[in-house]
Amino acid sequence: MDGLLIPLEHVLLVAGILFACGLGGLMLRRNLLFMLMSLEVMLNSAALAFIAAGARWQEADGQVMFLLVLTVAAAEVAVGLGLVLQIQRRYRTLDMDAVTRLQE
Amino acid sequence: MSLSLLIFLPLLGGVAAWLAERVNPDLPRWISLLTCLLVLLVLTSSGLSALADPASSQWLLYSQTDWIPRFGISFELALDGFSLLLLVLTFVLGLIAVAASWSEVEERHGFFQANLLWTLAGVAGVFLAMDLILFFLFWEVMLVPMYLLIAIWGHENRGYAAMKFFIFTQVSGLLMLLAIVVLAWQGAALTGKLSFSYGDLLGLDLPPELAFWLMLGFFLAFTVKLPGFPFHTWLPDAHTQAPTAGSVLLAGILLKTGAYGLLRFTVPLFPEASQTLAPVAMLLGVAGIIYGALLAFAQTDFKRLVAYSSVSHMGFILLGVYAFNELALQGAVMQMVTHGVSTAALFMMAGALQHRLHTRDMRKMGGLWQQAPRMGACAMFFVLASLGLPGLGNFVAEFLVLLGLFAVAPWMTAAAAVGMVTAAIYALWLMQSAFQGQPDDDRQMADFGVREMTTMAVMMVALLWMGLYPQPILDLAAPAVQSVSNLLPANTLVAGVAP
Amino acid sequence: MNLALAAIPGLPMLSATLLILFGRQIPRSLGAVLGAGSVGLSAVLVAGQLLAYLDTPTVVTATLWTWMSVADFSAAIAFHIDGLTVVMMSVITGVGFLIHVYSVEFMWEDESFSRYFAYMNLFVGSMLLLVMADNLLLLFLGWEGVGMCSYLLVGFWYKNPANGAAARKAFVVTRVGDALMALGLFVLFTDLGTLDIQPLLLAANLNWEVGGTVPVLATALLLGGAVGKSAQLPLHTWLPDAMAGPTPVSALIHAATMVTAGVYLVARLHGLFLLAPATLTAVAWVGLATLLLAASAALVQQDIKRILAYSTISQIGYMFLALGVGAFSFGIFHLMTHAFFKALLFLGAGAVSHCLHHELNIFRMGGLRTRLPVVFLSFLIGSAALAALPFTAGFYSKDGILLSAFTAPGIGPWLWAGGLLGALLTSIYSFRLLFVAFFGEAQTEPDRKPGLPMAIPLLILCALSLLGGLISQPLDGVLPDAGHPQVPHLIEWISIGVPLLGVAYAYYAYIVRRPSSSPAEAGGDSPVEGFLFAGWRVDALYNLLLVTPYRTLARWCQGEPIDHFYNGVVSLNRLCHRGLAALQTGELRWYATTFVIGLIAVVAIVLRSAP
Amino acid sequence: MTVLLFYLTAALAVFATVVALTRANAAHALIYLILSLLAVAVMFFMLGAPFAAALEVLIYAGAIMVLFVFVIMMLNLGDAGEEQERGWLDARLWIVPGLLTTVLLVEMLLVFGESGVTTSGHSVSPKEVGISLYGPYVLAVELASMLLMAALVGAYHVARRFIDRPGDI
Repeated sequence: MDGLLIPLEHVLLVAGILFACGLGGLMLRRNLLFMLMSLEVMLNSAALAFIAAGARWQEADGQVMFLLVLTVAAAEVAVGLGLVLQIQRRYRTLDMDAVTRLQE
Repeated sequence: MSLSLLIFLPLLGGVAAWLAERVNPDLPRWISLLTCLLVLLVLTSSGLSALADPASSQWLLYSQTDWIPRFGISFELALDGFSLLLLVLTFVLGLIAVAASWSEVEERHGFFQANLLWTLAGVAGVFLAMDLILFFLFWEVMLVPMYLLIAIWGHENRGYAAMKFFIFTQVSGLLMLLAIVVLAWQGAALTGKLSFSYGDLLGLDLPPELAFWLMLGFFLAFTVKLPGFPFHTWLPDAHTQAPTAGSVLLAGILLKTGAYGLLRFTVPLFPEASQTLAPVAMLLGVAGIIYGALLAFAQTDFKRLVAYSSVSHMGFILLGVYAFNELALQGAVMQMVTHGVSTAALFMMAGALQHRLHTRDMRKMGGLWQQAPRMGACAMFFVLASLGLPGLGNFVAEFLVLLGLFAVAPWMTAAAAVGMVTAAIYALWLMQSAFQGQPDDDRQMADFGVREMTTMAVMMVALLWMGLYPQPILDLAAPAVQSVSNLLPANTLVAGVAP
Repeated sequence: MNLALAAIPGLPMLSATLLILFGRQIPRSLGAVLGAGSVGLSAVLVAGQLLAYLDTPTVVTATLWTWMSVADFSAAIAFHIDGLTVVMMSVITGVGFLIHVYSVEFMWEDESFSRYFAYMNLFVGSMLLLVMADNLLLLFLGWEGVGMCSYLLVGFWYKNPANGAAARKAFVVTRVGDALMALGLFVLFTDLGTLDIQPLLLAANLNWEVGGTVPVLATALLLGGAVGKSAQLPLHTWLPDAMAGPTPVSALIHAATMVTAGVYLVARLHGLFLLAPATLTAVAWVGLATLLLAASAALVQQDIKRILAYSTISQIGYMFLALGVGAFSFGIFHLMTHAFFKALLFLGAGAVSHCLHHELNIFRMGGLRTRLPVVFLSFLIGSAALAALPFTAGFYSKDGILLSAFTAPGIGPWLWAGGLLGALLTSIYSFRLLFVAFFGEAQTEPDRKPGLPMAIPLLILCALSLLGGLISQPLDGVLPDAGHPQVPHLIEWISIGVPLLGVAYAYYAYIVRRPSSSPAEAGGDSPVEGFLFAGWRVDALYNLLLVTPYRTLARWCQGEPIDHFYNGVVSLNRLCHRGLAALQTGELRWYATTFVIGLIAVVAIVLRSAP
Repeated sequence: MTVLLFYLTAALAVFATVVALTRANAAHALIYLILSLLAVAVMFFMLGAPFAAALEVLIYAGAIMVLFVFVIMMLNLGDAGEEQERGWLDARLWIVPGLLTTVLLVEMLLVFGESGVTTSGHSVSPKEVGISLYGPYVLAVELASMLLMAALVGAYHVARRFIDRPGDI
């Protein structure tokens, strides 16, 4: 079936709003779990932008890029969740403000 | 050819000494001893033959090889009487430094001797390089091994001292690099040819404002190295913490590179600008003389006292260079050589004392003459030299400086003459607190042995010779000195013209 | 000829070098032979010069080598021997030899016997260089050389820190004068273009106006040097303390030779001083003030050597007085006679302390007249000469000085009266010493008598002190001849009589009314005596004005105040570094926030640049 | 009509995301997130990318979110964690992130501008995607596979001790 004729800016706007939401969540939340979710949202918004671009020029590249984003997201979540477990075990909290060992 | 040999021999010798430690820990010092001797041999033989048959009117020996032609940088070396003098001083003191470190260094002999020789190579390069970029390169080459000497084999507070030494020299050196690049750039704008060669940059018709700032860049680099008041504060720390051989090299030669730079580069490249600065420079010189003497008197650390006395003596060089007449300039050259010898000897003395007593604190000494009369006699000799006793080299230097200066700046001379008194105060105080007074009967201390007495005797003879018959040295330096003093005919009006 | 001349200072110096190098290996007797013998040989050579000069008074010059020659300046190691030099050389080697011989016994038991002779020889050599020098730079070499030897010998017994302090004081105070003298040399060279003495005098005569600024400045600076070396006001304070050295050293350096170098300098350069009348007058006044101050201080001292030290200062004051009024030859004459009788007195004092368990306080001696007859004879003759009793050596020279002072235009009578007062004080203190130490009851028993090496020099010096006045110095043509001053007979009689008056007073005060108990150790029961005992408290004044401030300043600066500035730079850097490091909190959310801020900024820039 | 549906889906996606990121309970948040992802998948489909939409549902909403669910289960945060989370969602903390994101959004709006172009309206079939993937993008595929491999090993390594001794919690 054919796709819709939607102004590109509108799709990009949606992607932008989603990205902003993810970013806001990243800054707002202290829980590592939610930070990871925020990252997922941001990656997803980027994927949306790619798809929109692919749809605009009717090229496969957009979806290829979506696939790559998907891979990155999967990899990131796998490692990130591993870290979540490890941090919870070690510090008994997921509060990232309490875990400031990065400083050293 | 022989000129680059003077630089590469110690460089290679250093590598050899480093590697030789694996074979035998005693080998490195023999290698550096031989290297120094070999260089001295090359130096004297080529120097003597060149004196008989100079390469050009200005240089005894000259060599030039392209290096980075695109930027007008070449491997340009030249030797005249002045640099020959300083090179001989360098390698004689190099020998003495090797002797001083003979039994003092306890670990990493090879790397120590390597650094020693690399420092010498850097210094030799500084005294020979006639391309400003090459000069700067050697300026840095001598800095790094000296930093390592202090930082690795120094005393209790070595890290701080080495870092201070490095930062002071490096910051001022960068100013000089900036000045060099701008100068060459300006030279290219004026002559249409980019060149860093000393000969090409001499006598450029620079805008006075720019010339002044460029001159300041050079001046600061050399005055920090000299060191002139108030840029001297790295010196007491570096001297105090350095191992004996390091102190000897630092006081004997490295400080002289500053004086050499002033005489060879700052003044000839920017004569008028230097003249503008002369009153300030002289004031710094006088301040250094008196301030150094005062602080020397205030110290309780043997090496620190000697270090401050160096600050005081270097004030005379500043005065001599900026008086712009032949007498004072000759005095400054003499001061470079004699101070090199006398202070090196005092640092050896300090090193020997520290090696034996494990302290440099003069409050814990006293009455050492009783246990070590030979040491006491040597100390007395060099202390007297340091306070400028006539008949020893330092007097000739200080007298000529002041004599030349008097015609130009009588009041400065009067102020500097105060230094004669203050020098006596600290020098005799050193003698009193270390060697005189009530001896501590429980203390066992070995007197100087044959090796130490030999080096001391060499330096004593040198000082006596320079004090009683300095004419050969004066003659050797005369062409270079005259070419500087002739730059400013208006200011060279000294006596001799009785109306 | 050159070699013979060079050997005069060269022999003692060679011997000094040998003694320094091998002094510990060779036996004492050899050291003594080397030490005294080299000076003796020098004395023989000097005698040859003296005889030659007396025979035909010609100036002998010899250039050994060019010392330094730069631009217009050149100085040579060269000698110039004329009448004045010959006189000085004779005094130095003659008296010097006697003192060396004396020292052999005096120092025999000292552990540093050879070091002592090395220093003494070095001193004699330097002193000879000083007087033989043909140019002022070589003179300056000798000048500083004797200063160094004085330092070494005053602090000879280095284990006592007080001796070291005295030695340093001697060197530093004279060094003040030396610095002034060096400046004087600079003025001379800058103005006249040479430092060779004869051409210098010639050029000065040609180019200088009498009383001009430059002559006055130059001579005033030279006077500064002379004042320092000759222990005149205001740089006299080092000499009393310099008595810390062995007594023969005091005899040689601080009585006979080195301290008179200032007198020699002024006499040698009298041509310059005559062109600067203001300086010459200042010389006279300095001499007068010094002689009165020192003589009054000598009145109350108890240490035999301190009495003699103040007496030396006072006597050199007389010489300066003579120079100041233009009676140069009388100045040099007094220099010579003073060398005889003061060396005699010092050697006598040395003999006393040598035989008396190192006792130096005259109030703990007493009755030595019968116990040490040779020493008594020495002191008798020496004191008589010092007090200028008629027909002693001191009489001729001092009488000449006083009468010359009287004839000086304008201020003459004042100078004469002051000198006379000084003469009165001189006779009182010298006979006070004699009467207290050698008459009355014995306080301390001597444990030995001086041997031949000590007695013979004493006796020779006795003879010289008695008859030295008859020597006529070959100074014609070198110094302007003052002739015998013409004064009213009354003045002459008064000048002769006053010292006798002083002796009589001393007899009354210290023999007839012999004080029952010795005065307090700190000297003086009354404030006036205390003031005089402390040498008019000049030392305290200098301590307050110079020494303490310098020490305080040094203490303040000890930690290197300049470094505070560099440390400030370092602190500033560190502060900035801390500020930057504080950004690295390690909080992920903070990083995210800064990341967003950066993103916003970048997008904003993109927006601005590409609208 | 379908266009309206698209905007409705977009609104749903934004709404679900906002709600998801402001929940205190992680499990609830996750449900909303899945909703958001499904909405995005619908948008993909409407934009003519059925393959991407399918993958979005399968991998994103399916596999990745299930991973989240497992972890939340393993952590077993409970009510105390939820209370704590609520405390962290204080209104004052919203100000700075809100402000910043708003600014960013406005900037993005300015960047996008009003170009007037629309999407093509044609779909791109999975076949084209596959040809592209194994044609010009083969290197990227290899890289992606390596990334996944690394992530696998990394995740295993990081979480291993936790997995070894789950009784630690």
